[in-house]
Amino acid sequence: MDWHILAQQLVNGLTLGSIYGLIAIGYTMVYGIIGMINFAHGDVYMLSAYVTAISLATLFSFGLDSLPFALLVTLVMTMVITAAYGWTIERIAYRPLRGSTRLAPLISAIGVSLVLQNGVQLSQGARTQGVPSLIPTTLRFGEGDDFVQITLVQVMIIVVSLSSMAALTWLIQRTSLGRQCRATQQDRRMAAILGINTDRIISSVFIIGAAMAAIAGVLVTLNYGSFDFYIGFVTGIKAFTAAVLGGIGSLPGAMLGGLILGLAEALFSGMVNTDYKDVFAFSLLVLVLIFRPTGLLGKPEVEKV
Amino acid sequence: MDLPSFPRGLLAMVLAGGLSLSGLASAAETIKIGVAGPMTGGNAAFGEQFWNGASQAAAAINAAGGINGKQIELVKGDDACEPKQAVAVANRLLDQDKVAAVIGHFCSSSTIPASEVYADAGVLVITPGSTNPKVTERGLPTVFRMCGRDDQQGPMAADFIVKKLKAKKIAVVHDKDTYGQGIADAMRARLKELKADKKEVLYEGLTRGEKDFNPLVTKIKGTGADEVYFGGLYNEAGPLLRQMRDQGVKATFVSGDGSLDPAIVAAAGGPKFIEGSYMTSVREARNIPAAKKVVAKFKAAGIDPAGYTLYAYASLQSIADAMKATKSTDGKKLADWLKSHTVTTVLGPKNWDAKGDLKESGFSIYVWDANGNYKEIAL
Amino acid sequence: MPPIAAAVSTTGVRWNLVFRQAVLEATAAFALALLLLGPIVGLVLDGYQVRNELQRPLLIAAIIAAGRFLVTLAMHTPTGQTALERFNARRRQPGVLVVSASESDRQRWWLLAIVVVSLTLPLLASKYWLTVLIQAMIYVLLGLGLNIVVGLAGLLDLGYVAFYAVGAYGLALGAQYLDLGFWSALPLAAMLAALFGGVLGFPVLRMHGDYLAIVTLGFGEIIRLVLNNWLEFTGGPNGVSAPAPQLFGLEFTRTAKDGGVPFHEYFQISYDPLHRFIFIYLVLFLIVCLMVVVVTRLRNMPVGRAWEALREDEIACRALGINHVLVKLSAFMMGATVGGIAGVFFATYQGFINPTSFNFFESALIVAIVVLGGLGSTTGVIVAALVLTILPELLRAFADYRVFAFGVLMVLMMIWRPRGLIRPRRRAFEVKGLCR
Amino acid sequence: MSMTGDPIHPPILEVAGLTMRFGGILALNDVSFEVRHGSISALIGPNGAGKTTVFNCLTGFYKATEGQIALHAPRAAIDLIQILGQPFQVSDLVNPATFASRLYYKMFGGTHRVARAGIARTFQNVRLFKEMTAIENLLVAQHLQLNRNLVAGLLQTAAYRQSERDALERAYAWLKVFELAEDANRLAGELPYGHQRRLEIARAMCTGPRLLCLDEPAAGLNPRETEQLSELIRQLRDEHGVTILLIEHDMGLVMRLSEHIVVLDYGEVIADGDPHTVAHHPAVLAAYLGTDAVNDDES
Repeated sequence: MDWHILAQQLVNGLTLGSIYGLIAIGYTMVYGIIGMINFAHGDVYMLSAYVTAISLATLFSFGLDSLPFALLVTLVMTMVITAAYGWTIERIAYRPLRGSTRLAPLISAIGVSLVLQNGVQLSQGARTQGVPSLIPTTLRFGEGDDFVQITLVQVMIIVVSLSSMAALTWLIQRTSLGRQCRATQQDRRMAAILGINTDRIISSVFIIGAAMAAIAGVLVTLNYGSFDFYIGFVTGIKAFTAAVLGGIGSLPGAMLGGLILGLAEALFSGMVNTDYKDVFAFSLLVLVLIFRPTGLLGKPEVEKV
Repeated sequence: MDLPSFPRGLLAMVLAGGLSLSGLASAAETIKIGVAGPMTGGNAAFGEQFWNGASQAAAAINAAGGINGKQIELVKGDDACEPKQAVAVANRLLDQDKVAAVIGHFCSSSTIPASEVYADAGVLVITPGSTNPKVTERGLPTVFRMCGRDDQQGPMAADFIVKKLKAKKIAVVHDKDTYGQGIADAMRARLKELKADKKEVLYEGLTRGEKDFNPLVTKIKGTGADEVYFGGLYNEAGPLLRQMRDQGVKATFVSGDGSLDPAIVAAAGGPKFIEGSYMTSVREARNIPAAKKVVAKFKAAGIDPAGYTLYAYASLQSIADAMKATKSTDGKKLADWLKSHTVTTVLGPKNWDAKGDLKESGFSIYVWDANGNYKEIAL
Repeated sequence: MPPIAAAVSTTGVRWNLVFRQAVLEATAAFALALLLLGPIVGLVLDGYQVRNELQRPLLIAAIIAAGRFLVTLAMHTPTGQTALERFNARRRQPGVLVVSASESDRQRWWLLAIVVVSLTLPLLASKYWLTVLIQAMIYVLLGLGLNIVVGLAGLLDLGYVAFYAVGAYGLALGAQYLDLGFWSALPLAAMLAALFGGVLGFPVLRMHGDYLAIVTLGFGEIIRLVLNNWLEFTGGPNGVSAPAPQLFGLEFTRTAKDGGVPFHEYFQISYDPLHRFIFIYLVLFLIVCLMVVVVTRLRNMPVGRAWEALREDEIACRALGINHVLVKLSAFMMGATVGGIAGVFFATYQGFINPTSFNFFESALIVAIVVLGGLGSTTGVIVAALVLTILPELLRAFADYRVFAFGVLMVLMMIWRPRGLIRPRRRAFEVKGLCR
Repeated sequence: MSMTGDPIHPPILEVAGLTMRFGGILALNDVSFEVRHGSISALIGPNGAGKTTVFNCLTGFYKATEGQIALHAPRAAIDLIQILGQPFQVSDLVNPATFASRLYYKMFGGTHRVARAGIARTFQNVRLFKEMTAIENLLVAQHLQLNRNLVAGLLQTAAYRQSERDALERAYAWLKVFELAEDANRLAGELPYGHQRRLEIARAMCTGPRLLCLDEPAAGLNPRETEQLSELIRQLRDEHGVTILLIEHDMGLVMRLSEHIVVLDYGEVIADGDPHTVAHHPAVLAAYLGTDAVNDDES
């Protein structure tokens, strides 16, 4: 493979992987704290794509012509509204089930996922929607036919996801909220005894996860320009796979898992075959779990006897 | 075992539902026609088009006095493009709603099992959108289609790519679905006949529902292809095109009727990405003189007659004409009539062969301009 | 308990406080609903513009606020309080019920009644309801199979649809390449599915809980993708036809396809596709009955007890000398076998299959059946399978809102009965002369 | 060691040089001791001394980093390390027989093999099958002794029914021994705590063990229940011929019951002998100093 093709594939893998990583954070944090697979998370990401487009269109219809300002407002709006969805979903569909069987919230989550998908379809219509290409800048490296061309948005995706990741790590490691999160993740009962309002912490985890998915939603919408009410499903499953690959419950694991999955898909498509890239992605997951049962960065489980 | 309260209530509901529904279909002041397709789920956009087209047609026919004095009543049947639902909904349309004919099913994987049910019951079915050859190749007498077949438009694209565009390297991409892979394979078969199969440098499938095709695009770039043929729908064609241009791939994009939809402009993120792409399709419905008035009516009703809308319209017109002429709703009679007569529809005159396929496919090639419009090109 | 509980004295309710609380909660609900629904429901994307439909979210938010207001008020009336208490009390009930042997004997009459009703149903039901019933029965079968894996052995399998697909393709491809009929394909496909279960299960069953879930999900997707991509063998997205079942060589088709004699010609009656469905229904019903008996017996056999013990405490099981991997594997394979059988019936009933029928949503639906039924309860699984397959058909009256309503009901049912509709029952043991 | 030569009470369990590392932490360091056949032995030590780690190594839940554990069965000694499945060695490449045996134990070995060799255990925090009845808990424990033929079970053959009846009777017999017959058809999770403790021991006995390891059997019991328990343990040894090894914090119980005590501190054996010797061993007194545990309990 030529160097420029390889470099291009690496960029493809990194952008795709960053998106997976951002969404995987929502899965991994929720799993870490209440041990449930939040199947509706992919659809929360889908919602954020819609909110992005609606917000941009509304802002432009008011005659706003400063693009950076519009993007900033959109990013904030999307994060707020998506986070509100995350909070509400937890409150309505998951909290009443706490303390029952482990699988009850899973089924509830599938129900929520159906509600979100079909709710959006009913209100926004079924057709594929899009936003115009707002940042058309592309960067080209190389001469003649041997060049690597990437869009500015792709660069943004990588930069923004890595910095959101860093900010989140800071939040979890350094702030009081983060400490409470970690404590609740370790032992919910003990944390509650020590005076931590665990309900509030669980809510904030859903809010953080949804906000991260919102960032992904804004970036994806800007980069690919096209979305429909069904995108949450495909991306959600991949992001969840990434979370498990990296070691579910681990934040750096989510990002690492996302990047590895993204790179694996890009390189496999590039070198072997696009048809079987998902087969490869899932096989990779199975293999990693056979040899490292708790994922790449998950803490090895010492059996508590 | 004491019967829990929930199932008991459910049982009551089932019985009540069954009784009330079976009691309904007695007096036939109206002629019921089923419109089946994906009204929910990932392909709901197409179901919506079916329904819009059929309901406008029904309104027009009813306003003109209906069929032999009877009004048309449409019944919606949702299959969500799931084969298991398709069979259930087909039986429901026949049993519960007692429809006289069916317009429908979009996904070929739904149309194939459902048409068995209709044919078994001797009910006429016209699919406005299933292009898979298998739909009409099974010898079912009452199954028709209002669209072309995959093995008709694929070869046309191959001729165009080889002869007109003088392609040197062709990359073939499909969406691993019945329709998309079908036309891509038909295209390749024709390439072989033209002894141009050596020019094919890539043949791969992408996954429907995804939006990121960058790795595939890079691979296309690596092959140095100057033509990309895509078998699939606009939902994927849009992002694929955009990512090609974003990566600096200049290859000409050629695709089939599944991509020829104004919505591809939004799906790609702007007309500049689609400019210069070619797509094969049945004579573009909106440009056919006969369709002008109908299109205006759609616009007045706030509906964009995109995609399969007018095909559904034409399907209902054909059914209505056959019923008027035969004064019957018997599927066999209707089918015989359709196979021996020409129907004037919004899409122009149509007639069918013995299998139920359209006799003249009427495919032409369209090119997109910089403003996001397309026009037919002379060959 | 909401803070208002403090305002409820033992003698009565201080309504002015309750009222204020209700107004506050309703306002909050209104604001939240507006925030959530405002953009998504109120501003409809139309090309690159939005269309203003803000009256819709306003209306919905007003309804939600009013509902919230009334619920808060109702919760403070005596009736509301008792209802709330009863609701909470039921949620605290233990998960399992132990019934004596005499009581389970009494249930036999109910069973007999149900069997008789089920056998007469096809004569009464229309073709449409019969197809719905057949589908429901297929899901009962799938539910029973997955219940062994999830409900009894406690292994969360999110890729169960893989075995369903193996069974269905076993029949279709068996007929295409090996000229197998329905009856010869049935056991072979079941064995093939079991084999798949064994091969897939062995390396991964050492994994813990939710890792197993994602790996099985991966397997489900892998199988579907391979079926879709392996065009030469499986027909890819174009699918394959599956043969109709035969009754001693008689075919249930209008004209003979596989060299047999059509059923209606043999009996000199006019052709009616209903015959085929009745036949499939009856065979399927017998298989379901057989499966219920098998599952009931399995539960009281050493292997069944080991499954449940494994679900309860894997470590204790190992300390008792039970090879947890092999026991899990047996549950996995048993579940796979049942899934394969269900797949064969699905294929023969549909007459045509392609990979779209075996996506992740199917797996999720089957898991929902098992969980909603009450993990481990056979009766529960049957009820839940009927509910979850018949409900969407009943909801067809809601047209476009059908799947939306289905999702809402799924959430509500879980909140209403988080441990499932039916509590699992265990039989009590009696030994003469040793006890009592 | 001093007791190796005792011809009347040969050792049933020999632990030699047992070392266990968790990452960088040395949990057990060169632990060696023996348990004599038919004895009641105790493993004591301050919190965190590594008692439960020793138990987990003995019963196969942990794979020891180094050391040997041998269980003396009537005919041969069973290497408990081998049957857990060991990593492959380079030397296996030239010796197909050891390679095959390692592969076999890697695929089919594991904790359950230890239990099958004749070691049964209970757990510090009771591990019952909570949503199964008491009697079912005991039936599960007899899994290996039953007719497990699927076909026989599905057809309910006479042999199968007989095997089930026998199992049920054995289970009832054990319930009576532990005075739990009234609870037979109650869910294990709903039993009072003391009953749960006894049920767990009964379940362990149902496997027909040679060596019974009890991990803090008296934890959470009141004095009367503790007294009953010590009677029961003695009865198990005397009437059912099982060797008992227990971990216990209740020094009174340990001193009354056991004939042989091994004291652990910081993962090392600091004393080993009969109760009297151990109680006056200077290292033991030092380890317990400040807690007054030894003196309090002895008074």
